[in-house]
Parts: sequence; C-alpha cells; structure tokens
Amino acid sequence: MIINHPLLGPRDASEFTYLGDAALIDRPDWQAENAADAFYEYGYLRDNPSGEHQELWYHEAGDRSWLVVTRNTLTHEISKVELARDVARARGRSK
Amino acid sequence: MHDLVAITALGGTEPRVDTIAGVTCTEVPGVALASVAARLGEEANCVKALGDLIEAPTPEVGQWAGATISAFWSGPDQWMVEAPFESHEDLPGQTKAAMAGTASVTEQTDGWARFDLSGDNISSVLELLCQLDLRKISAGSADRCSIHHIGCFVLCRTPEHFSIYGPRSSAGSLHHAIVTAMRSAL
Amino acid sequence: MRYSGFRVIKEALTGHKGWKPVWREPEPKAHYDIVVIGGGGHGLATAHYLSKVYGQRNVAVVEKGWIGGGNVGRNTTIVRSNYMLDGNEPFYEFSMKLWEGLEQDLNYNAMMSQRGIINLFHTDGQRDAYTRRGNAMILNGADAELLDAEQVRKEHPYLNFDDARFPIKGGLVQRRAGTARHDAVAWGFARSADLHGVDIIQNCEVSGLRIENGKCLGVETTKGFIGANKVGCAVAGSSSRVMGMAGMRLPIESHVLQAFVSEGLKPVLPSVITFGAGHFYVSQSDKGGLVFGGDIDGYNTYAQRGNLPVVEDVCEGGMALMPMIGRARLLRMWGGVMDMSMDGSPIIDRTPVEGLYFNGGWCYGGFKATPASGHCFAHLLAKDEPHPVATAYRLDRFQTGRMIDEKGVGNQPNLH
Amino acid sequence: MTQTNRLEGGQIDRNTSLSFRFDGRSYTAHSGDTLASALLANDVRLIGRSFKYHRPRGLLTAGSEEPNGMVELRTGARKEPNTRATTIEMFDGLEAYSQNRWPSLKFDALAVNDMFSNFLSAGFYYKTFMWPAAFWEKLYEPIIRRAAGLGSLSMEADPDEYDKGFRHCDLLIIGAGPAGLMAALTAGRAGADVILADEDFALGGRLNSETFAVGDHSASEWAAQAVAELSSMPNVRLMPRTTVIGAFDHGIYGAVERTGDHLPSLPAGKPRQILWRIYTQKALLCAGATERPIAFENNDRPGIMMASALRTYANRFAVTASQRVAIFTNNDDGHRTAADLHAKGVRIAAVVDVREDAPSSYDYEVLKGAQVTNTKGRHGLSFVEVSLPDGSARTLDCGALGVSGGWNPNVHLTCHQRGRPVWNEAMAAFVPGADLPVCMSVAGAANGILSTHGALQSGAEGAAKALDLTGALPDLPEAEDAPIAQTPFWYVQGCKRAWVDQQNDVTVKDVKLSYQEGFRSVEHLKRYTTLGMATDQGKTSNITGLAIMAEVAGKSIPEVGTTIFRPPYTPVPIATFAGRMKGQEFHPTRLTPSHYWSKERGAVFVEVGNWLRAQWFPLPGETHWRESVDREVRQTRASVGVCDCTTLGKIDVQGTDAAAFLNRIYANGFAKLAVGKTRYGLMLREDGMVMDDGTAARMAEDHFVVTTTTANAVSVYRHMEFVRQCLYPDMDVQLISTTEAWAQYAVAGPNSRKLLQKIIDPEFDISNEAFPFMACGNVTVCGGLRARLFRISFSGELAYEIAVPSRYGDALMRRLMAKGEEYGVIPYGTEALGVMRVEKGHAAGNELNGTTTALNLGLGKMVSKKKDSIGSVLSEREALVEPDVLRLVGIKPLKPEDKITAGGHLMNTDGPVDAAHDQGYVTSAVYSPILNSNIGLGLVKNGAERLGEKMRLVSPLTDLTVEVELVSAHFVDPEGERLRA
Repeated sequence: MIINHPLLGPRDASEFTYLGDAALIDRPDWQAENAADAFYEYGYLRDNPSGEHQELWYHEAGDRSWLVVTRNTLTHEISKVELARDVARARGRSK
Repeated sequence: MHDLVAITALGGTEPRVDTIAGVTCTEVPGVALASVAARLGEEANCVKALGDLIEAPTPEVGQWAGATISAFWSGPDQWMVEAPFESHEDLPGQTKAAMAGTASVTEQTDGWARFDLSGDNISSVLELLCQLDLRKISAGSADRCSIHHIGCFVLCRTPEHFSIYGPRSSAGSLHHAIVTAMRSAL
Repeated sequence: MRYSGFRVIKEALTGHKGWKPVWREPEPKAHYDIVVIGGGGHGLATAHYLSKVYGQRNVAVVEKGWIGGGNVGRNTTIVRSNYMLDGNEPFYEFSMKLWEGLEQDLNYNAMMSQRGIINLFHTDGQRDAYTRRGNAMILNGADAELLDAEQVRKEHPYLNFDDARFPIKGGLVQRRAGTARHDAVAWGFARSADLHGVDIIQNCEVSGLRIENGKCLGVETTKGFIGANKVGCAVAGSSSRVMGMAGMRLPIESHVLQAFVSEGLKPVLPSVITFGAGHFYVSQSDKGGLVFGGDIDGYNTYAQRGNLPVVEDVCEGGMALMPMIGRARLLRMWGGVMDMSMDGSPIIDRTPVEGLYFNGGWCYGGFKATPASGHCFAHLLAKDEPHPVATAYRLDRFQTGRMIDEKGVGNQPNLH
Repeated sequence: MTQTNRLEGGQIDRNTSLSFRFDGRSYTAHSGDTLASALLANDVRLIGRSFKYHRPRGLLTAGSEEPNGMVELRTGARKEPNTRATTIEMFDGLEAYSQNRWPSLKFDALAVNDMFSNFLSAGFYYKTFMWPAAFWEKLYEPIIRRAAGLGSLSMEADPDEYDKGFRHCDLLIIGAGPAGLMAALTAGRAGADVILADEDFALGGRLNSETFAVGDHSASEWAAQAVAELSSMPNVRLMPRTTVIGAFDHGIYGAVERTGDHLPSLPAGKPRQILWRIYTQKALLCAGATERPIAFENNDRPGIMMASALRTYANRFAVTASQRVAIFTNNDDGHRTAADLHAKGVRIAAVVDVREDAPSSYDYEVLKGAQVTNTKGRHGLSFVEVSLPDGSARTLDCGALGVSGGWNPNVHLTCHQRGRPVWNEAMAAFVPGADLPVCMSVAGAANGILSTHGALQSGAEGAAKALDLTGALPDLPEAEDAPIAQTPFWYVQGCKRAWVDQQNDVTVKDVKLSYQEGFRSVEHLKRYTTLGMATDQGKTSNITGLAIMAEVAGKSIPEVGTTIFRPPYTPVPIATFAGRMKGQEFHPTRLTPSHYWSKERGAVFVEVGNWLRAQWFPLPGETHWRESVDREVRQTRASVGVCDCTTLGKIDVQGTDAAAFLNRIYANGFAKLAVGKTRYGLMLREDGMVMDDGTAARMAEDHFVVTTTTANAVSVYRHMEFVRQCLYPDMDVQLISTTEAWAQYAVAGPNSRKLLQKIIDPEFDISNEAFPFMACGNVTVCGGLRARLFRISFSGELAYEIAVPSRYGDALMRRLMAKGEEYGVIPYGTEALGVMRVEKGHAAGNELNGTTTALNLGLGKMVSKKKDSIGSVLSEREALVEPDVLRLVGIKPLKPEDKITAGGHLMNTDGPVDAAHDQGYVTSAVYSPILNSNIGLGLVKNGAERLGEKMRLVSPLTDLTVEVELVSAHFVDPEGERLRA
C-alpha cells in the first residue's frame, strides 16, 4: 500500500507502524462518573467496519508523525490522510 | 584537552573507504550533529534562528541547506544540524545558544554513522537499497528511508555525491548493505 | 452411505455409479430449533455435535456462499494443543482428543497426521517461557518435550545451525500435534451433520437478525426469514458485521493473514516447525507442498488478500531458518480474514440478546480448535451453559479484567 | 546422431554449439534454444512423469504455462526441482534430470498406479484408510507422501545471492508482444517514464513465433526493430527475463528479474535473481493469451502438444517434435500451424477439424467434422484414432499431434485484487472484468483481441489512454487482422480417461464424479479433484474443467462460477523473496561502544534483540561459564565492576511541559522531581499492565533523560510520540532518541566512587554528600570530555552510570580498566547483571511479560491515584485486584544446591500436582554466589502474604521437583544500605 503523507507525499506503507481505530485519540476523562466503563469501551470495543475506516499509522521509518488515514477496509482505497496532531486538536484535545 | 582516542563507527582509527567500478563509499566520522525541535508556539522564531545559524533559508520538508553549518529537515518542525567535527565538536552548545530558547536542542553527533557515495551511476546502487523515487531526488534532497531494515537519512549533495546517515550501532550492517549493493549493481 | 475401502473397490468395479452427493441441497424450513449462521468449519462442527452428541435434529446451517469457503479452506492446517494459560490449554487439549478420533467419528478421512510440532527458541527468556508453557501442557494432561540444540539438530539437521543470526537454542515439542486436510474437515462435518438431519443451506446470506423485546426470533436471509428458538453465530472474520446487526460492538478487529504453498516436493520436513526469531511456520502437505505462513499484514481489512512486505518478511524468516528451501518455488499465496480479538483468545458465550449466541475471535488459531469449538458451542446452544473447558471464553472478560493473553501484548489485536 | 528434428530458419544462433546433459546423456544445442526446444531437436519426447498415475509425459507447451515438461535443473546445492524445460534458457554445460520417477524415467515402478487408476478416483482417500485408525499414520500416509511430490530439494543451503530493488515509473507495460511493444513505442515517444517487462529472454511475444508480416518485415524482424528503437530511449527501461508476478495495492507491482539463470555460473557478487517492487502510476497488461487444449481419450502422451507450441518450436527454434505431425483443432489457428510446419518440410498426417465447414488445403488432408477418439504409443505418440462424420474410423501415423481448442486471454493479474473476469459468449472465453486493480488497463489478446492488428492498435490506444496523451497515435504497421472465431469444443464425447489437468492427473471422469458427489461449485471442484492446483495453477486446465462441470450441471459456465488466479503469476523461488536478509544478514546487528574491546578480552556475546552484548568475560583457566559469572558477581560486590549498558533506550524529553508529560506517561509522579535528581519510573499500558520501567533524570527544569529497557526502547518511544501527538497535542514537549549517541557504562561496587574519582575531572565533587544516591548531572572526564553521570544502581551496590559520546566509549572502557587495576576492576556481562538483579529482586524481562500489573510485581503503591496517567483506570478492574492475584516473591530451595527452574510451577507441599492446583510459576532462576544458593523470583497467588511458606516447585517437562520456601524477593541488602553508602 502507499500512504500519501501530508508532508512527504506518497510513501510505502511498510515504512509505517499500524495502531488501529482513530477512536483511540478520544481518551476518556479519568475522573468521569463512568470512567471505568468508558475506559473499557475505549480500550476494547471497536466498530471494525467493512468499508471506510479512520485509523492511526505511525511513520516509524520516516518523520515519526502519527497519521489519521481514512481507508476502505474492503478495497484498501485511501481517501484521506491527516496529521493525527491536527485531528486530535480538532477533536478538542489539548494538554 | 582530554586524552581519549575516538574510534570510527566501524571500529577503526581511520575511516573506511571502498571503491567499486568508479563508485566510492567513504566512512565520514568528521561530522558533528545536533537535533533542533521547535518549541510549541515558537515555530516561526525557530525557523528564523536556524536560518541565521546556517546562513541560508531553513530547509523545507525533505530538503537540506547551508554551507559550513548546514541543516536538513527530519520531521515536522524538526531539523538536524551538521557541521565539521574538528571545528564544531560543541555544535550542540553553539546551536542551543543560536536557537535562543525557540527550540529544544539535543546532541546527536555520535548517534549516527555517515557513509558518502561518490561517482557516476549511484542511482543503480540506491535502487537496490531503498524505496526512494530517485526521479524526484536532486541536489538539496534529504529523505528518511529504510535500508535493509535500518532507518536512514539519504542526502543528495549532487547527483554524483550522496550522504547516507544510519544509526551508529548498525554501522557495520549498513556498510555491508551498501558495499554488496555496489558489487551487485556496478 | 458408509465409506470404506471395500466400498471404494466395489464402486471402482462398477464404474463409480453408486456415489451419492455428500450432502443434500435442501430449501430452508420456516422454523428451526437452532439456526447456526456460518457454514465454515466451526459452524458445521457445531451442527455435527448438536445433532450427533446433543440430539438436536431440527437444526439448520445457513451459509452465504459455499460451505468450507472461509478460513477452514484457507489456512495452514496445523493442529496442536500447546498453550500456556489455564483458560486455553484444557480447551485445546479437548480439541486435540477430538481430532484423534475424528476420522472414526465422521466416517471421513480428514487425514489427521500427528507429525508433531516444534517451537524453536533462540534466547534464554524464550526458553523460560516455553518451559513454563510445556509444564502447563503436561499439568493439563497434554504431552510436551523440551529439546536442546543438539537434540533439535538430530531431528532437523537441515536447519541453519552454522550461520544463524539468532542461533537455535532448543525447542518445545508436542509429538501429538500435526496437520489435517482442511477442506476434508469441513466436508466431513457437513456430511455427518447432513446424515443426522441437519439442513445445510448454501448461498443463503443473513441480511438481518429479527430481534423483538430483547429476544432473537430468527434470521432474515436472501432466502427469506428463517425462524429459530436459538441462533448461533459462527462467522469468524465477519463477526463484527453479523453481530452489528444486533447492535453489538465486539472486542474484535478483522485482519488478513496470508498463507503460502510451494510447488510439490519429495518429503523434506518431518514435522511442523515454528521459528522463534522471525515470523515463519511451516509444514509439508501430503501432496508435497510446503505450507507456510507468518504474521498478519497488521491493518484492519476485509479483503482476502495481502501485500508484498509480509510475503518478504515470511520468506526472510524461512531462509534464515532453513536456507535449503531457497530454490523451492512459492506457488500460490492467499489471504484469510481473521477475527483478531483483544487478548488473542476466542469467545464462546451468550450475548445480551436472549436466544443469540456468539462464537468468534479465533484470531489465527481457529483451525485447530474446530472440533472443540463446535462441541462447546453445541453444548452452550443445547444446554444454555458453557462447556466446562470453555468457561473462560466470556464476552465480558475484558470488562472484569480476566483476559487470556498468551502473548502478553494487551489490547492491540494486530500484535496477537 | 544429433538434432535430427532441427529445421531450417528460426531465431537461434547456429554458429554457437552448446552441449548439455539430460538424465546423464549428452546432447548439443544452439544459443537461443530453451531446454525444451533442444530436447525436441534431439528427438527426446519423454521428459517426465505425472503426479498421481506416473504416466509418461512430454512437453505440452512452449511457455511458462507448461504443466508436464518439468525437470531438476543443475546439480548439488544448486539443484532446482520442478523447473519448466520450456523456460530454461540453454547454456553450455547445462545439466538436467527427469523427476518423480524411480528407478528410471522409462521404467517407473509407480506407473502401476495407472493400472489401479480406477480405484484412485478423485477424493478416494477421503473415503478409506480409516481402519484400523493407527494404520493411517504408520502405513498409508507414509506411502502416499513418498509417492507424492514432484522434484526433490538438495537439502543444502542455497549458495546463490538474491537482491531486492525498487523502481518507479509512469507506465508499467506487462508483456512485450505486439500490444506491449506498440504501447511502449507510443508512451516512450511521448516522453513518459516506461518500464516494459517480459518473462521471455527475447522480447516480441507471439511475434517471434509467427511467419506473417508486420509492415514490410517479418513479425520477428519488426519486433527486433521496435526493441532497438525502445532501447535507444533514455526514458524507457526494457526488462527482459522479468516476470511481473503480482498486482498489489495502490499501483505496486512485484516483478522477478532472472539475472543469472541463463549463465553457467554467477559472476562474483552478482545476484541470481532480483525481486523488484515497481511503483507505477499506470499499468497496461499486455500478457497475451494461452491456447487451450481439447480433452480426448489418452490425450496426455508425449508428442501431444498445443498446436501453437508446435508452431513456436518450428518458427522460433527451428525444431519439430516429429517428422510426421497431425493437428486436432476446432478453429483456424490449428490450420496456421499445419501450414507453417508444412512449409518447413514437416509431413502433415492430416488436420482433424471438428467443424463440418473447416477450410480446405492443397498441401495436406483436412478431415472435416472429425474428432480424435484415442491415441497409442507407450513412451510417446505413435498414432491417433479418428472418427469421421460418417461414423467410420481412421488411424493416423504421427509422432506428434498439435491440439488447438482456441485461446484464453491471460487475465491472471486482473484477478489479483479480487477482480473477477467475465464470460464473453462471442469468443467463448473469460475476459478481464470491470473491477481491475487500480490504475490497470488491459490491451491485446489479454483483453480478448485476437488479431495482430488489433493487438497493435489496442496497445497504442491503451498507452495513450493511460497517460492521457493528446494528439495522433503513431502509425500502425500493416498486420494480419483475422480475429480467430471461437466456437467452444471442450472434449470429445464418450471419453473417460481424457486429461483436463495433466500434471495433477484430473480427467473428465473425475470432474463428472465431483458433480455426482455434490462438489459442484468451482471452488469445491478445484478442492475435491485438485484441478488447477498444480504448479501451472491451471493455466491450461481451469476453463476446460469449468466447462465440463457446466455441461454436466446443465448450467452456463458463468453460473458454475469463474476461477480467479492468485499471485504469483508463475512460481518464484522462496530465496528471491528473502533477498539479502538471510544468514547473518537476516537482521541488522547492533554493536555496543565497547564491542571491539570486549572481543579483545575474549567476551562471549549474546543476542539481545538486534544487539550483541557481552554475556560474560571468561579468564584463562575458567572452563565453565558459571565460574566466570560467579567471579564477576563476587568481584563486583566485593570491589568494582563495569558493564556496558548503552543498549538501554535513552530518550531526550524537553519542553516546558516535559514534567507534566512524564506525569501522564509514568504511573508514579514526576512533577516534583528536583533538577539534578533521578527517579525510578513505572510505565503502564492503557490496559493497566506494566509496559516498561526505567529511570528519568531531570537535567534541567525543562529537560529529562528517560531510560527504557533494551527490549522496549522502540515501542516506548512510539508510545510516547502517540501520547504527545494524539492525546496531548498542545503540550510543549519534544522527544528524540539518544540511545546511540552516548556510550553508557554501569560502574558498580563499593570501590566504584574511588574509581570514578580517578576519571572524572577534579572540579566535580562526587562524594556521597555532594552527589548522593539518585543524583545526576553533567561532568567532564579525562581532562575535559563532556560526560553525564547518574548515581543509579541495578546491582544494589554503590553504583553509577557514566555516559560519554559513543566514539570515546572504547577509550573510556580501556581507561576504566587501567585506572581500576588497583581495585581489581573487572568487566561484567549480562549474566552477572542478571544474577545481581535477581539477588536484589528487581523485576526484568521475565517478570515484565505483558500480563503483570504493578500490583503483581509488588509495586502497586507506585500507581498514583491523585493524577491522570496512562493505564491507571483499567488497572483497577476487579480481577486485577482480587486478593489472590499473583504477587512477586523470592524463591529459595530448602537445600541450597537444589537447582530451580524458570518456568517451573509452584504447588502446595501436599495435595495433587495438576493445573487445577497451580499456585504460580518461577519467572527467573539463578545461582547466587553471594548466598551460595540457587535462588529465584516467582509469581505466586497471594504470594506477598505467604512468605515463609514451603512449596513444591515442579517441572515435569524437565523431570524436576524441588522443595522450596517463599521468601522476600530482596535477597541481598534488603534495606538498601549499600547503594546509599
């Protein structure tokens, strides 16, 4: 596969390390009422769609960027690649 | 001045040189390195300060620039600064001062082993080593890639001169990979 | 019709006119006691044990394509019970015992071949872990032997002992492990289930689960609605899709595992061999092909195909371990979609929906589990309580912290 | 008598005479020959034996689709089984042997299988060999295994080298026949970067096998000219001898270039083959078509070949399989073969054409509406029986029979991403479907265009379309434009032992039996009969088998299903996929800064991940490793020892939020760590299990140096980047690995301070007061070299870790040894390190096995509840905090000399020994020269509350049962006074 890195352009997927569902960005609040359940769902339950999937790839043999790749799990077609840092900020994560 | 004797990444006292069919691979220990990573919110100032240090526009993504002191892009808001070891063993200190708090600076001098390839037809060697699209590479390019499972930087000084940086501890394996590719391709 | 050598001879002498179809091609009835979704190895095994052991005769298996077309028909055919953890080993040893009597049970030769398996180790840490595992196997009534490098060399002189980047220090052996003819396993279970009255309905895809007031009433299919008192789902690879019809999210990701076979060769490998310093395991089939595989591609996918980097990774492991296979040619590569669970272990359990039962999360260990998985799922469906050897395979174990993590890599499916 | 079947003309070099051996007999050939053409030239028709019945077999084809003509090529460690004679380029001294026969090719004992073929029908083995159960393993299976398989391996390591490479282009053209050449000319002239790959050593495809004209030249001359023009273009790369094996995601193609297979031996340093990963914008498949056979009784005898193959041998290689040839066809292409052979002086016994309206000929007899009903000849064809429309029969004397059932487009690569070919009724064949791999298009015969003109035109158009070229297409040369009309004729009615898959011995009868037994989908058919599972992947058999199944099922072919093909297009040596990554080069080797010095000292090394570390340093006279290790431990605890710990991961963490960041990363607190201090840190995975442990030294307000274990250096760095980029993107933190940059040595033992004071420049005070336990800071050594000093201890002794730039590491080690002489300083390796950490009860790899929590390891209190840190919430789950969870304990045998085993399980002193009563297991075991006892660490249910309890350590795997006592894991200096001294 080829991932079109937002900064570096097309790179072979073998340069990257895969983590999984980009929902892993949405880490729950440790102090919330239902923190235990929230962390269980965050840690263990997945949509696992057959079709479009947002997922985290790390450019291990490259610039060390974490990317959010939107990829079709049936055709492997990649429709979007973003820097995970931007996505995380857009989803309201800060510090 | 201290009295400890340095050895090269390949374990010698003199740099290793191999020439095959007009292409030469030279071990280059005489280089000092420091990494520069912009502090959050200081990106612009960092770019400016780095430009002043290398007396050239700070390199864009996938580029290197500079002269005596040069730098190449290594990641988002991150660069590696290069300079001759003899004259700049304290490159990290010098860089830290120059960046004036706009960036985190870390000594990388001995984190890396460098091998320079010079001669014609280097591309036929590189195409056996890494996935880079050599059609897109010209003087000024600096790319991260994987060579025989070793994470490296490949810098194009001129089409007849490339520098390859690999982790110092893997210098022997990297050197073996380069020289066997030379024997195979040339 | 009973199969036997005499039968084969008789038919040969009379022009093979007497052979009947191995299974019927029935139309679905309006209602069954139990409907099993998935005509793969596990679904068909479930039907076999439901009908033969648990006396359930009003059973249907619905399969979206042709039976045996899923992972049971695209794996590396390895059978073993060399697990370490309490939750796993009794189950896989139970499976091993079922394998050992399978031909006679099914009256079908699945060519179970107990050629043994050796897991090589290359570091002291690995040796310690294999020692712990071997002991766990023996304490659970299975067989295990620990070989040192010299003993390994005696049995496998062609391995790379002289020029190895990661020298072989020894291996954990299970003599009773081996391989079986994967397609025949599916066909044998199907034939037996059919003979015991189970309707095997091919080309019948489930498009929905009819659920009212928290109870599952049956399945909507491309051949219409089929009512059922109980519905069992055994569709590893597509589990998330089917259980999604019941609104459930699973602790499972779908990944592709590639497998490879070489051209036919005269016998070279006496047993199944796994490399401990790279991703490579291999055995030799009765036809002479080297059947081998390695790691999953590592990204979520439902496509039954992989990519080059993993092919190369696997062959690098093969060459590092046994460089004498270098001039053997890789003939065919294919991929199967795996249910990769969050701890590398399977799930056989009820679900929050009454009457809906789930069997999945087999990662790439599903083939060896086929008989026990079918037996235990049948037990659960018939008696509504887990089989004693499958009590740990609960759906809620991640919430309570009772993971069964042989590899110790945690909640990242592609590392299991 | 040599080369009796050699004809005039052809594209071989008659001036070079090459000698080769087959089954030990010597023959001659010319360069330009393949082994197949050379054997035919020398009138050798019998080449191999079939898989199941061991029937005599010869060549069926002239290409890579060959199912029968397989040999063992070369000898010794270079022996290559199952090599298609049709693809072996002749070289001088070539040696080949027939395979799958015993004792000899002509007299093969297992040919008896053929007599019992009736009992060996499809799937017979599923129905028998079941009684008695034991016999399958002991008797039946071994026999089957020995009979099965084709060629044999040498069992020696492959001595040749292989390379991998990467190439990029705008347009990859697969196949250099008329379509491919025309496409390359079109794209090349337009200036695009083109790669033109073909599996053959001569580019031109069918053009090299035909006699008709293209433009003003013969077909092969036109091809040669096109190749000449292309090779003059700098933007075009020609890759002959290169098979594109697979179409992978996003325009990545795998290709195998055979750079050395045509050479008697490889030049030094040159590879036998290269696996190319070709990255392309667009790909144009011009793979041509494969002629398909007709099944009839005994259609597998040596001499019965594809008609187009006979034509190739005659026109390209100037060879005929026999001086007297018959043709059996259902289309005009068969007649073309007859005409070409006749023109070369070969006697045509007759052309048997199933069509009533077949064309006539003045040169030879055409039997219209006739069919071949049987053939005779033990080791080779001697005559065929023909039935005529009027019901009468004829026999034709002939040594070869050319069969033509029409052509199947080579759609293989279009299926590699699950695309399914579609049935084209007009030409009665499968053609590429709509769902092609991304950026692939198809031209020429591969796309069902079966005329030379059509191929040239579609090649040009295909290239133009792929590259969006505007402007006129290049002029096309004149060429034959007679598309072959194909009306299906699959097999002769009434035949039984008519071979569909020749290599796997699948007959028409087997396909019918498969239907009869309910294996009716194409997938079931293939799996039950093994049709198409042979080394040719059914290139000449799949469609025929499918057609027969459709007929007996009374369905159309598409209804029965389509067969798709998987990579690789043709089989590839496993070594080619591995390239250089084998032997010592399997993984890169990482050397420590003291490696060369350690080697001089005669150290024994051990692989730790990719690192090589010194395991121990034997002294003269030490015969057993234990002697060395015990000495290293004793001397370190008694005086001072030095250990290279450079391999530990070092990560530079900087930024104004560095402390806050580490507070999230580590389970314990770091916000309040003072500058100049180091703290032990425990890192959890989000699932609450311990991920790694190490130290973090605060060099400045905004600067930490974090260490990780050697094993987890990479994964911890990745994890930290994830937390930084994905979870807390607004933290001002910068990370970079410095593992390689610093040579770091542990200097441990009561004399370690004294030793270091001789190295560290005097202006730095490292007295206990000025530089207490857990202090850290920058110093200089040996007269001004910058260094880092950490007062941390893994051994439990007064100890430091000192780091200098890696290039000086070797010199520093030598200096430490020299300056330390008066204290009897010694280097110690990973074994002694391991002993000392067990003596101290420090958890390491065996304890941090990914399933242990902080609580398990006795570090539960470190997990702060007052702050948010990775893993803290899920570490609270009920089963992880139950009273009887495993706890880390020390284990001591009641008899000190009793050996204990890591991996042994712990049982109560009385009661049964089985899994149900398992109390835990031993994680690490060593011999402690300090305690003069074997000791160990273990994880035991509720262990912390059971100290002092006696237990049984059992290891049935190693026949061991030992009485042990549970003790504190801190065997040595539990109060930690030494490290604070």
